[in-house]
Amino acid sequence: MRFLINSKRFNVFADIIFKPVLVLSIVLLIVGLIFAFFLSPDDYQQGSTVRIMYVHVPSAWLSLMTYLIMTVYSIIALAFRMPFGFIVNTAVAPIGAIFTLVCIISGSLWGKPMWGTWWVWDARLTSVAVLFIIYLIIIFINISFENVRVREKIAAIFILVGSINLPIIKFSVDWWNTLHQPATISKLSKPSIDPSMMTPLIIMTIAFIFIGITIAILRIKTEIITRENI
Amino acid sequence: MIFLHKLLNFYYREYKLNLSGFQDILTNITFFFISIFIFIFSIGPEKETYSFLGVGILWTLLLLSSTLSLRKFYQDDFENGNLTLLHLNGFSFELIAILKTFSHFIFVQIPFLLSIPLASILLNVGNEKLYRLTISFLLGALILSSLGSISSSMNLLNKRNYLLGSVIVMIFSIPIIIFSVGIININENFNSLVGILSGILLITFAVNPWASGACLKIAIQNN
Amino acid sequence: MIFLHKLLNFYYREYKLNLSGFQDILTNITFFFISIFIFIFSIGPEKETYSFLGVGILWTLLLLSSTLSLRKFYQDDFENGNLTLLHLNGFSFELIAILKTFSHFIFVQIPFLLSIPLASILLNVGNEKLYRLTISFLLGALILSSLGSISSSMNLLNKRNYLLGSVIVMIFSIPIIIFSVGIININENFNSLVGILSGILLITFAVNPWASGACLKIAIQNN
Amino acid sequence: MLLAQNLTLCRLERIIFENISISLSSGKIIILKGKNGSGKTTFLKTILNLLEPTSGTIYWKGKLLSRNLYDYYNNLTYIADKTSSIKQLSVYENIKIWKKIFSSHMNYEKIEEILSILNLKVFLGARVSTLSLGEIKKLELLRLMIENKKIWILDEPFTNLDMETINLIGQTFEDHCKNEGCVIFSSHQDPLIPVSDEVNL
Amino acid sequence: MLLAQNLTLCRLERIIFENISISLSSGKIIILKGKNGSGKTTFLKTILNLLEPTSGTIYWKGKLLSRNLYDYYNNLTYIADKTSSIKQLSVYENIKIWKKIFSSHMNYEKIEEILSILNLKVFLGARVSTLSLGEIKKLELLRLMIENKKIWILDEPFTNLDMETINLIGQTFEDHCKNEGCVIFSSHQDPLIPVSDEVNL
Ligand code: HEM
Ligand SMILES: Nc1ncnc2c1ncn2[C@@H]1O[C@H](COP(=O)(O)OP(=O)(O)OP(=O)(O)O)[C@@H](O)[C@H]1O
Ligand SMILES: Nc1ncnc2c1ncn2[C@@H]1O[C@H](COP(=O)(O)OP(=O)(O)OP(=O)(O)O)[C@@H](O)[C@H]1O
Ligand SMILES: [Mg+2]
Ligand SMILES: [Mg+2]
Repeated sequence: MRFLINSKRFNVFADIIFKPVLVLSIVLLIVGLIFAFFLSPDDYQQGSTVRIMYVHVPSAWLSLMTYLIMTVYSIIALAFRMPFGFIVNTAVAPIGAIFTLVCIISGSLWGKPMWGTWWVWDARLTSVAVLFIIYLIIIFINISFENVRVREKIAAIFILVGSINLPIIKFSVDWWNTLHQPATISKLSKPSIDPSMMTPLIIMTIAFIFIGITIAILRIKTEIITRENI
Repeated sequence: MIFLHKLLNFYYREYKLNLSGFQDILTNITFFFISIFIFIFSIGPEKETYSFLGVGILWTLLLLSSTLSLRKFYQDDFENGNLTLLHLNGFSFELIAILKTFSHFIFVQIPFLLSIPLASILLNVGNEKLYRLTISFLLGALILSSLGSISSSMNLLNKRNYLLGSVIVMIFSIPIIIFSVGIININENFNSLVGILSGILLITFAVNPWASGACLKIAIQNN
Repeated sequence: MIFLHKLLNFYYREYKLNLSGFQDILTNITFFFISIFIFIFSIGPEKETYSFLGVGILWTLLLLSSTLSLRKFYQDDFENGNLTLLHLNGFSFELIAILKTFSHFIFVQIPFLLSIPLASILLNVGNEKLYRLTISFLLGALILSSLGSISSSMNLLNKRNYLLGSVIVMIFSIPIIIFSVGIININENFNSLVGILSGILLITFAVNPWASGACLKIAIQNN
Repeated sequence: MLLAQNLTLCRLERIIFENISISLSSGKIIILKGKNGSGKTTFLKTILNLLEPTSGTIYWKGKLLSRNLYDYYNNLTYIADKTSSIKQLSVYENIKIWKKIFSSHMNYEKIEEILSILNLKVFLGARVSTLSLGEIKKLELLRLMIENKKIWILDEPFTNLDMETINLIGQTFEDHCKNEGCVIFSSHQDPLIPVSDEVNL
Repeated sequence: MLLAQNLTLCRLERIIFENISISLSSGKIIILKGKNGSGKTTFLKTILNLLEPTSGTIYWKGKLLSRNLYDYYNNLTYIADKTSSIKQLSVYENIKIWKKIFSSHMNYEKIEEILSILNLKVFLGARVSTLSLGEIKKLELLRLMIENKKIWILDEPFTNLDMETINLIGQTFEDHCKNEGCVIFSSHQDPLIPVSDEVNL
């Protein structure tokens, strides 16, 4: 598992797995889309808009997961002085931002038919919007500071402080009585969720994960190279 | 042709000074959205209020953002001698004032204007209002830029008290804001608002090169 | 004793830099009130709304106005070499950070705090709320000054994107604003608010000298 | 071409300089000498029409300067005592801005050549604020070449420069004079380069 | 007192200076010579502990500099290449601030005396930004007197000054050395004043 914390090992490992991962992500995405659009039923309540879920939920999960990864790497990098953590953070932030953006956009598209409005200021939506802005700030920090050594530390500390937002997002629906998703949540949490909806959701989630990994590998490798040249 | 060329070159310079790339525009826009967030967090999330408050919040932010950037208007170029340099290269003070005003509009106000559609979704400002809001903002932002030019060139004469300029801008913009917000919310008389705003705009446009130019000239003499 | 003397001298300098007279304090306060007026005008004259919205508006203005002054925090002293001068005269970077933070509090925030009673009359904030508002502002303003110190010392390392510092401060102040406004309006749990705010204050106080000091040091090295 | 007659300037009731006349024509290098505070910078600003003289007149090509300002400005380069390059941008970006603002036709090969003579080529991508003071001054003097005008008006061009660069610049002045140009500059030291005329303030 | 051994400093992989040693003891005037960009300013900042040398060590009174920093800073005055007076305040206000910050015991009569030697007394109430560059530099050098420390570290103290003032300052350096003080300064020209040691960068 050394490849997770060491850039040389990572490079070796990444070269091995890159092609399979790329292929897998394409295949899974196609399969998932086919399932989502053709092989899953309309919801009896929501009609065909329920299909937005197959984009919305995976991207939401991944936006959180990406941030979690960044938090872990920040701790590793700061506490154990492992610069690879900074590299991962720099590389992965835009990916997380894009997932968050996809989550917000798909959520809004879903919200218009469901709630009759694009946006409301309930706890979950607001905290996700804050997450998006935090991602943006991390990216700005990475772009606009000149001194690499300084900026990666600033970014890592910022990530750590910003991670307070994660539990807020995750549990906002439980803690506060919010508009977000009363219907589907109870539906999904039923032990007997309709497998015809569960399967595409899972496939899409795995596809999203693999897409994320593909981009991450590319970005981490370029980041390693640019740092070697400084 | 040569004149046009000169203008383009001026704006190339302004672009380099104001934005080191797309990320700066994004930071600007982010700043606006966070400000909106702050309002929402501090005022509370009741959505019905916003369809009414939204217009006011957006106006206040427009005002604050143009005040925020007033210091950069002429100050930097004045202090490092670039204003003199431009003048010696055939840009009269009046022309500099006009160009700088538009540059403020383009590089400070436009990013804000661009984010209005999205902001009005967030603030639940309805579609009909959005149209009127945009038009009046376009005019209002130009007015604010002209006022900003006048007051920040005045600030060059007055080395200590940099806030004075901002205060002048704000005092002058109070009537404009009252008019605009009122009429946009009331849903009537929109054409008369456009008329009034255009009138004010024309006046400030006429006064600006003359007033700012004079201030710039005196400032350079006394430096 | 010598140390105290040194502190007093530092603040003499800050005083000279920030306010060369009473007139500047006045300008500062005017600025604040004009913002409030603009708010009132832009939202409309419904009095009942304000007694509830007032707290939020005041908090937002406090935040925005302290963001407004962030650029002046270290920038000028850094650029003309006075930061180095102070350091070479026995002010460690950490000490400079602490002193500057308080100086921001004294010369930028205090004028606002002084004007709160009047502002709360304008905004129809009740008397009982006023007391709680003032206490929480005192703490909140100190927190904002510390955050401002951190982010504007960070901005010295970042030559281009000057808004980034403000954006960072604003993001961090969101939770503070939510807590404060919420609890002040709800009328309960005021002691717990004071507790939370004091906790945050202590944390930022502990982090500030360390973080700002490191940034100042690196900034001077790279200059 | 440029003729200043009996210029006097008072500031806050204080006479800064009195009855100074100069005549600048092509091929001439004039040095303006004087102690600190004797009014060199003020004088240069006066003949640039940035300040109004209390008395005296300035002519450009036989006409009153203020009547012929546009043509005059088209023909001169002014290098002030403070440098005007923008500190937060890179050397290259500054040069590009200058090229645009001054509508210069000089191509980049030529500029790079000059930069390498001035030992500045390695700094093309560096932010100006990381250069040494002398390097910033040299960059500023590059404007003489980029603008490529006839009259050079320089305020203390040699501060912060080492002897090698000063000689190089003296050389440049002479070349410029051979090409029908003319130079007026101020200095509080002995002229370190050959000049044709000396005005004492 | 101050001993720097084999200092080397690299910046962005570029060696700015290499293996420079100096030893500063009371009564010495050291000049640091070098062309533009040879690293004079950087060297001075290094011995001020503002920059960390890539290799080499600095001792102050026999101890490692970083161990004894407070005492060191208590004994030195640094005049940078850029002036540090606050432009929007008056000369008098600046002096007052300096007096306070440096806890100086020099009384105002003495200061006015020095100011009148420097021809600055009439400007006591003037805003610094209206002074000429040379006058601003002279004002800056006044700090040597106000701070009244043992070690003077000066970065290009003579730029913008006329010969008269330069000689005056040379005289001041010598007086200072007679009083057990010592001076190190940088310059890209020949030393215009007598020095006891020369370091070439
Ligand atoms: C812009 C608006 C929206 C945003 C920012 C948003 C955000 C999120 C986030 C962050 C999650 C993941 C939470 C977790 O992992 O516990 C999530 C899950 C979910 N969202 Fe949304 N959402 C939005 C709109 C909607 C709408 C309109 C619906 C449907 C009516 C919806 C339905 C769901 C469902 C079903 C889940 C999965 C719940 C779970 O398994 O925990 N969302 N959303
Ligand atoms: N912050 C920095 N980052 C990178 N390079 C720098 C930085 N500061 C200075 N340099 C480079 O270091 C070299 C030495 O600079 P320094 O200012 O010490 O020169 P100097 O001898 O004082 O020159 P001058 O006589 O022109 O003042 C220069 O080439 C400069 O470009
Ligand atoms: N804006 C101003 N207002 C009032 N007095 C001024 C102003 N600018 C300059 N002066 C005064 O005019 C005198 C001449 O200044 P000037 O800058 O021309 O001197 P200089 O010959 O260039 O000196 P140096 O060699 O130091 O550059 C100085 O005594 C200065 O104090
Ligand atoms: Mg001068
Ligand atoms: Mg130097």
